[in-house]
Amino acid sequence: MHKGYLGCDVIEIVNEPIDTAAVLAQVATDEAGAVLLFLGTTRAGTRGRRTASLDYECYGEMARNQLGELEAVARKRWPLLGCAIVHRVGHLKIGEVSVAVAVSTAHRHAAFEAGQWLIDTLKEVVPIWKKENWSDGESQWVHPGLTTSVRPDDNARHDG
Amino acid sequence: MHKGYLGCDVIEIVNEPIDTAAVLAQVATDEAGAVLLFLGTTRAGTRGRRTASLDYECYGEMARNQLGELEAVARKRWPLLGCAIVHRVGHLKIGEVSVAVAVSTAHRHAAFEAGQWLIDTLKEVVPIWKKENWSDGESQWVHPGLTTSVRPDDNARHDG
Amino acid sequence: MNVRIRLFAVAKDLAGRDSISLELPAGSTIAQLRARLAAEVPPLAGVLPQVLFAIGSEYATDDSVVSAGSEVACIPPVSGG
Amino acid sequence: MNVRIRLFAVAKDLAGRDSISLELPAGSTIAQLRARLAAEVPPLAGVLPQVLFAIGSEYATDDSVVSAGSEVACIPPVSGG
Repeated sequence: MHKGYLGCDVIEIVNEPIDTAAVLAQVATDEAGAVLLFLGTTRAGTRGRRTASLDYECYGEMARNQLGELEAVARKRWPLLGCAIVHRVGHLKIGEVSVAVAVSTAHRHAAFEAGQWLIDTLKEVVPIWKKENWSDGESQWVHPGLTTSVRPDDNARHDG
Repeated sequence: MHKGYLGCDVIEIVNEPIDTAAVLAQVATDEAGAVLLFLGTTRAGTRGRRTASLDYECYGEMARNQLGELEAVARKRWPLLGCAIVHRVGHLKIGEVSVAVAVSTAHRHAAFEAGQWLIDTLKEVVPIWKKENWSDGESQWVHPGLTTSVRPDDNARHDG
Repeated sequence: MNVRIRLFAVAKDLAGRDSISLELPAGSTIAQLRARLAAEVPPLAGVLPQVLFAIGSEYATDDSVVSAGSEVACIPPVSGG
Repeated sequence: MNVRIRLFAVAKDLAGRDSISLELPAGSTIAQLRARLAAEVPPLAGVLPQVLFAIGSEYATDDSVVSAGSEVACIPPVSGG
């Protein structure tokens, strides 16, 4: 698959399942020696409680702006060739991909650093929220650090 | 895709193109909140010189043993759910995947740490060698640190 | 001036709607908007001290001034990823 | 005893073959094997000080003792990944 350096940024917020092969293809270039793909996936259990499904909601315009700023900052800090971030919103079953972050670089250490920084920062600043639909029938928005909600214990920061 | 925790290790050395979707599927589990995939890819240029293709050779039995030991150590150091390492050998064109390392974990930091450690250590200890076929027609084994070969300058450590 | 504030996640659920319009004096800051919102929508009072606000899709601070026609959004702690 | 040594990558190219059999005294170490190999295959002499050896698919040290029937391999600096 001979392909020149495109250097395009891909930012998407989608309602359908994320096509991880397409995300990988978007960052592929002949100049890359390393490709890093991180997938956040919806897991069945969080601190002992069982999750049946999740719903993700976003503030679309701002989320896209923020993701664009993250990519711009990452490109200044690391020599990225390709960079793609796709976040899914809507109703997700367990085991599905909620977010995909992919970067390609000439050398691998920059790929690991940039990939980790992108997902860490995304989780801190991008206006997207998830609601856990517990298997006992209850549903609850996840707001890390928010202590005045109905069940403060469930809002300790947790990460995927 | 409901799927229980398998925790199986996948170690493969293959002659054919690596199926990255299959590698991702091998580490998928409902208990994972994070999946990390690293791909080493054959890049067109190394410090200014153009590469036309690469050939990878391995000491098969030992390479498989070493990869198995890496996985065992990684499982002791990090709470891995799934772990898969697939290395390709033989003739590779530019832009192809030479190695895939995938791990799945409940939380993402362990996935990044384990993934980086696995590829870093693989590159240091697993008996696999690549030969660069330069676009000018010359071919040369890559042996980082080997100073007495014909062209010592080309054997400075380089990573992908 | 009339300002529309978008509500998301727990704020939307607590308020029972996805946006609210407030009549604010010209030159109002986010701090003043936050106080007004708590008074107008009591169910939000408990979370408002811990949410951020955005103006025109960018994070704002308590000192940021709201202009007529700005899109303001209430941003509870995020949990994407 | 007869010991077969597998050669890879630059070592294979320099020696012009992918393995070599040496007759060594029982109890020989990797250090002794390395010296004999340099003497038997002069083109390898330049790289041998910088290669590792494996016995039975595990990395060995200069002190490791080679047994009859062991599979020994010459491992130049690796470059997989």
